[in-house]
Amino acid sequence: MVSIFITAFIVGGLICVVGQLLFDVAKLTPAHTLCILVVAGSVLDGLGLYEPFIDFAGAGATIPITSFGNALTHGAMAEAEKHGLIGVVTGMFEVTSSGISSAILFGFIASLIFKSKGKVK
Amino acid sequence: MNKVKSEKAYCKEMEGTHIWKRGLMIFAVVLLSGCSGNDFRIDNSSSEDSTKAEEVFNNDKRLTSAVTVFHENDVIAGITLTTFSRFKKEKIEKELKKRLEEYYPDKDITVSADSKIRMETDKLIQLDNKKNMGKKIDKLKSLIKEET
Amino acid sequence: MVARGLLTFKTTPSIAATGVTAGPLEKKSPFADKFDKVYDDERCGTKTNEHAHAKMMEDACMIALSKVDSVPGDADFLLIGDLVNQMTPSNFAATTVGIPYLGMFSACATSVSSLVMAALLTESGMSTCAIAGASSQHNAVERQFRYPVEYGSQKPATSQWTVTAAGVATVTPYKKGFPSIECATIGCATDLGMTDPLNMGAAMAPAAADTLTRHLTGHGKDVSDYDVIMTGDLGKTGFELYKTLAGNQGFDVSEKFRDAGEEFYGADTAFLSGASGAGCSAAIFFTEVIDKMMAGDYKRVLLIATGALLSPLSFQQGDTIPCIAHAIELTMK
Amino acid sequence: MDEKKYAKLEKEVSPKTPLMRNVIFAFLTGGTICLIGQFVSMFYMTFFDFTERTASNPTVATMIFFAMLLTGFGQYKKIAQFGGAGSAVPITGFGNAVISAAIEHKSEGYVLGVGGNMFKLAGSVILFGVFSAFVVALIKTILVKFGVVSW
Repeated sequence: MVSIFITAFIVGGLICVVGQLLFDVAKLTPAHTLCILVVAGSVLDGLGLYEPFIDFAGAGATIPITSFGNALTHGAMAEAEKHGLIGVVTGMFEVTSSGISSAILFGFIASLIFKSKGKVK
Repeated sequence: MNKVKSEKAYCKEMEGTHIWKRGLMIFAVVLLSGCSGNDFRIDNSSSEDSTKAEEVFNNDKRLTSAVTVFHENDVIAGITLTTFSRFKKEKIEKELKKRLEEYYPDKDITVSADSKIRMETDKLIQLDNKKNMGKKIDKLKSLIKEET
Repeated sequence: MVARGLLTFKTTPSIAATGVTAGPLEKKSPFADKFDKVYDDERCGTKTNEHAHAKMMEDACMIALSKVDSVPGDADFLLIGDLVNQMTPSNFAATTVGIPYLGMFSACATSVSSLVMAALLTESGMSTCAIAGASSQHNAVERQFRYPVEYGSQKPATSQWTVTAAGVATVTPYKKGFPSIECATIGCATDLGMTDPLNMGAAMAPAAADTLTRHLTGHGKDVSDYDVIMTGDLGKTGFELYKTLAGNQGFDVSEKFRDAGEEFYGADTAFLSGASGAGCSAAIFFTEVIDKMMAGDYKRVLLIATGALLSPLSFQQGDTIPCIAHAIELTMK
Repeated sequence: MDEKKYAKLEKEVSPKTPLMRNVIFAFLTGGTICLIGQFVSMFYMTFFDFTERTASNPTVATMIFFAMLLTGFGQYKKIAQFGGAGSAVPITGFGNAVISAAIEHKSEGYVLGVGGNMFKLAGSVILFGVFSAFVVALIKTILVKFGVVSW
């Protein structure tokens, strides 16, 4: 139960290292890097590898953006399992991600209360 | 001047991360000593003999702890796994359930490696009032079903 | 005679006054006490960054006019520009001050291009008092060219910080005791295939080196004729590259070269490669350089403002960054 | 001077990317954010009826709430300059992209500004997340139909 904190730290850190290498070595923009990671999460879930990964690392696997692709794919596949090919399409619309909805909600709240500041430190 | 100043601030920032990290580690260690260790317990308020279950859990090296509750027709076990066995969490859960079902064919058996379930079974064991146990076990079972 | 962008001013128009305003962060600049007005609020008391941008420009114009005891009604031309969408901040500033207005755009080289234009109008006898200058506002420009201000992205050591500043000069026919404009060189747009918008200095350096060479050979001058040769906003990386390129042309780059972008924020490493933006060259040229000329420290200077002619669209479509550099030579007679 | 020669010179003069430093700081920053996430998730498991799997939803929402505070008070970009991908890859970075765009475009009003531009940066992540989920689920469904793999 406790080792999960250590694995969360290490696995989460390592996923970020992959992102940093895509930034610095592959010279990708942040947007490109995040898209690649999301697609990677989605593919890993298709192979059935992402869920065991969450069991192993907890938040280390659910907090990085890769889990976003995993959540969407997981939802779509769950629907597909129930309703076949049609389920893939309907599943796409049924899947909700707390990441998107909370980002929208908090983004709007932030726009109500904050102003941007051009401070360097 | 400015350069020196910013470098100092930078070092401070670095130091900050280390303290933060170390603090978390210490907290983790405290937690570790608090709630794990080789901890295999069984609470039996049914008529069934629970020694077989004890054997199954005690002899499995992939488990670090197991809390099992026998109540009326239900058997619910909250287990914790060694770090790398967590990869095969679902498989281990299924396997243990199957083995228990062999010993207790007429019982409704639930095995979960989820730490929430482990926490709750721990609470169940310490419960003095056994009246609400059935309800609580049903609730746990519904929680586990939510997972998918 | 084919001029090829080389201009000589026989009447040597003068810079009779300057006005420079800057944002709160620019208090960190070692030149901060030379600025005429420094705001405590980055939005200068207005609602939006763009209004603040316009306000800074207006105030700079009013200061530059008041120093020659004039009001906007006395001025003949307003030649200003900035980097934001269709130069709306300058347009709004022009609406408020009400001087006949020509919008100028040479990206960060606008400070010099507008000064050249003002000198030409004065030389032709059509203008007795022209206001020329440029401005930039960090938040407005960052948001236009890069990311939202609060977006967290790791900037490389080559990236520059857009300054919040506006600088204008009042150009009049020759006036004794003031720096006068002797000659100028209009740059050629240069593109050496740089594509990184976070390394603009490297993109602009060849343009600066090209204009420097053309100015010196075209006007028959040498580096030793000047007290200082100052570039606009190359930043640390771009300045190094520019010195290397100029050195390859056989110029002595050891002493007289300075760069406004590199010096703007002093040695503060938080600003990475240094400052950039149309206001950067304008603010330093119209304070540090003009002040030193008035004090007699500098007799002859060459100012080369550099600009990266990119738009958010062009670099997202994968285009290279064409750059421009204009040079102007000021003397103290 | 031609483009190739200049590109070579530019590489020599421009400061090198400190790869080791960036990787280490990304690891520490990203790890710390995930560790905080783990604590938040433990909190939800201990005090509410969430299991490990279901706790991830409220955890993600809470982390984005933290990102909102850090972004609003101008701290997130400092963490990003320090930690690089360590702050961009966790869901807080996604939150930061949405929230910073929302704050920035407030000046154009809530409908055209905030509403229209909120996903200016993060939209691509949603697009590719949804599209790849569709493709992966489709492929898997077809494979299952043909009996190549099972669910």
